[in-house]
Amino acid sequence: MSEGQIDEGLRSELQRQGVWVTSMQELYNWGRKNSIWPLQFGLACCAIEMIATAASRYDIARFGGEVFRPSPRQADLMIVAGTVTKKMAPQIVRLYNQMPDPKYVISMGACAISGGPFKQGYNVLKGIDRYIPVDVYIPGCPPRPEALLHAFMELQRKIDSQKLSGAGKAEFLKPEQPSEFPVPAFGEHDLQPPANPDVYQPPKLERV
Amino acid sequence: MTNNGNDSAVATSLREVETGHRPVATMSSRLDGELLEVSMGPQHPSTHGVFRMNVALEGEIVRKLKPVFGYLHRNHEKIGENATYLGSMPYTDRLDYFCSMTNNWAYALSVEKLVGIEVPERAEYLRVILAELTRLQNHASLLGFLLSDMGAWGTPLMYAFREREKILDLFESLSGSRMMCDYMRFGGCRVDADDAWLAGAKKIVDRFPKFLDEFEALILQNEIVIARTQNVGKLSPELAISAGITGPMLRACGVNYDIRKVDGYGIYPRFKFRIPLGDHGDTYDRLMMRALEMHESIEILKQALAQIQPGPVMNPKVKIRAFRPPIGEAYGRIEGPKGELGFYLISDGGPNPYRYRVRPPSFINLTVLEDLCLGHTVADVMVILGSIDIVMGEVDR
Amino acid sequence: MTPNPYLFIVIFAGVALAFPLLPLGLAWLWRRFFQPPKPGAQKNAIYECGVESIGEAQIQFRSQYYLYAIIFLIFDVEAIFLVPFAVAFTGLPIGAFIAILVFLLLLIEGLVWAWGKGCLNWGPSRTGT
Amino acid sequence: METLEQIKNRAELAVRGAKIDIVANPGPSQQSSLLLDHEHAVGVATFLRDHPALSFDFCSNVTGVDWLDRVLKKTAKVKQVVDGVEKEVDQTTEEKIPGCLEAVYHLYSIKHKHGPLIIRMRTANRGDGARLPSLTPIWRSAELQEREIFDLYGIRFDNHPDLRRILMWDEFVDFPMRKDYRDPDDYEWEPTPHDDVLERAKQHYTPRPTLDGAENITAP
Repeated sequence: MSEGQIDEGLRSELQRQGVWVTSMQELYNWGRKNSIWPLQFGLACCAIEMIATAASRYDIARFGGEVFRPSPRQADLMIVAGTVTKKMAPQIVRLYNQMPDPKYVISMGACAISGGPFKQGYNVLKGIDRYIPVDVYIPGCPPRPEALLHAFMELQRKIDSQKLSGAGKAEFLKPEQPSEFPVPAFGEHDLQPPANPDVYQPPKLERV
Repeated sequence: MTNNGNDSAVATSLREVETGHRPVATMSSRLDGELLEVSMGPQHPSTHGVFRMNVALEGEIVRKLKPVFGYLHRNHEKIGENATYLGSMPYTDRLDYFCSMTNNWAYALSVEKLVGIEVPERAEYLRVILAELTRLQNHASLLGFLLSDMGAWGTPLMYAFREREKILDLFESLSGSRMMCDYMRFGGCRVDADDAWLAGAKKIVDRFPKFLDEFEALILQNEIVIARTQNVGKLSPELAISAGITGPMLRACGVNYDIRKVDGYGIYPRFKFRIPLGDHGDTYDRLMMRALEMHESIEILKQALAQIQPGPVMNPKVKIRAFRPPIGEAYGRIEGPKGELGFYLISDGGPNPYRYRVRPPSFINLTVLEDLCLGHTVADVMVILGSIDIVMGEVDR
Repeated sequence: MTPNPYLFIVIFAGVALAFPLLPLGLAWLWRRFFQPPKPGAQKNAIYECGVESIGEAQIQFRSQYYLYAIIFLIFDVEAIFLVPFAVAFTGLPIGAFIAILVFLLLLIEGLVWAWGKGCLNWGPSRTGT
Repeated sequence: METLEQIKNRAELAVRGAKIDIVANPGPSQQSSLLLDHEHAVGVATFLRDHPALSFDFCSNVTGVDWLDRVLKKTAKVKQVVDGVEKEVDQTTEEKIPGCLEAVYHLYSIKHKHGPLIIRMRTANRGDGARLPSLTPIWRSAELQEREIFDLYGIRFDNHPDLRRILMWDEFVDFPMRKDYRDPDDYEWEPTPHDDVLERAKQHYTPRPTLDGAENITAP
């Protein structure tokens, strides 16, 4: 039983006598998980599916995520919905930097994951995880609203498992985690640098 | 914070572009004050996607407005030239991602003109039905977005998207995907619509006027809407024609030019429908154009659903595998919900087009954005942009 | 023993002070124990729709707004003067009523003049190009 | 709408010295076009717009086309004396056709509602001579589209009100829509690299270590 974990047996025993036990970390994660404020930020077709998810039929409000904040200062989830072009990449990284710290990124749609159908485009960035760390990927072009809701639940599970202290504590709480990621500059032929080395490590493959 | 001039961010600031080297402050040194330069940038709640405007404001009045494009330039034409003719069909869904059916039809029409293919009767009827359904859901969504630009955050959008979901169900049951239908082929359609689908479409079309009346009662007589849109962003017919404006925005200035009537492509001449025309060319007229065109689309749908006969859906003579058009070029165009959507193809006899060009209506309708916005307040700029109805996938291609 | 009449003011001031300070204190404790502050140049830069903000914000803006603010200030202060009158209105003789009327009419006359001069129109300035 | 020849003759009459020739369109769409020369292009365009019978007041589509340098091989039957014997020999002549950049305008008339008239202008060469007169003063709709042609093809339009890059960022130097454009080596891990992506990917993959003879075992 790692430090800070409540013994389940004891908890259910107490619950039978009407005593509820929780810990600071569970309360903190429970509060954050059920009220994620996404950044109002649509790039392309996936943004329309995101709006359809926020509309009445698929209703993201059931998961507490319907408050779309236009300004990054008040948002704590960035849904990169659509094709990330090289002209837009510096803006996305700057927005990600300007978000307050417990922040998460959902990379929605094949374009945001790896360039998708527009991979051969000269102005298309092959995936946003070249510059910023991504928490949940949703494949699909565009992914159905149910897929976005599934990603939302996946993110909530991830938030739930984040620790407040101790060795495995959450990334954003560690002092050495960089507070911001370098914004790429516009070069003559391509973005300078084409990828952020400490975020994007493609698997090493031997191939002739 | 010192003025760090033109940083690595995108367009040069307005001062260099507009006034050459004269700093703006001395230009209006009277009591009026300097111009504040604001970028209503790529990430903005109501620019319908990643569209940026460099606005020079005097207080709240717009003095200069330079649109900046290219944030969603996905190189659609370069990929089109490296892919086969049929390979580009799914890419046309992602051009104007609200109206994938009309994009498919425009591309199929221009390839059919390039090669000279006949389209069977039932396929033509299905194309008209699907195009008008697309127009309905596009105009409904536009009214919803325009209202939320005006400040009615979300509520009208919920009404509009509720109707849009019903129409998307029809598309999904027919073509397999809600938004990216990839349904039409050169010389017909991919799959036939069975009677259950047609009955479902008829039910939706019969119930649509009730929603339309409710929606119009909600917004069109609303005095806030009238106050915010009447004689805001007036466009004169001469400037509209010269600037190549097409679609509801052109007809709002009173110019009678609808490609369904002018070219008479497909089987539109068989249907009786009217073309609504505005007379002031301001934002309220553009709003009314969309509402009235929805009524006309319902008329067309009723007639088409009544007249459709069983028959083949695909022209058998068209090869799918080794499809090589003869050498030549062709420009085909249709009346999309946003304006004249055209495809210009040059073929050199090979499997993929030598030149693949999309004529994007919303990109060219933005030519007059600065002329409409000068002298208005910042809040009106958003309403004017909303009434032009742009979709960034088509603007930046 | 009836409580001292001013006791409720003390409680009121205490609560009014504690109410904002409590969350601020909690935030400070959180910052010290759990989350180290990590300011950054990009993070603290001005947010302008994802683009580095060009141009300067503190510029010489139109004089219309300054006049607007002054007029608002005048009528705000006027409201403060009306409050004691409104509270004790029933017990006052006719003279006080006349006095407050003169006070009101003077200010309304100022408002009419300002409105006539066009200080209140927020829209496009007539003098502007 | 009158036929292309009539329009050509009218235009040549109206604009002194305009050299217009017809570019035939072999395809079934029968949309042939007029090729204008640089000096008189603006004059002819103004004539097409202002003439009451034509009145092409709506310039719908403006686009660029990139024609590469082509080498045309022609084989001709030539009589040649081969070691004293008169014989028919087919001789292949190589004819180099210099490439050019082209701007194509599709004109419509909203007044008379008649169909597309296509006019084209070709640049001298694909290098620094890529200059064309801009038709924006005549049709305002050409403004953004000519900027896009400049951005993607590199045709500089003279007296265009505001010729800047429109789709790519300002610091971008080359013209991506040209046929000979090589996009940057955007190395990325591709599970199944093929043809040119494979060559470029090879520079980034570490070479395969020499195996202990296992590589020549073939499937049974």
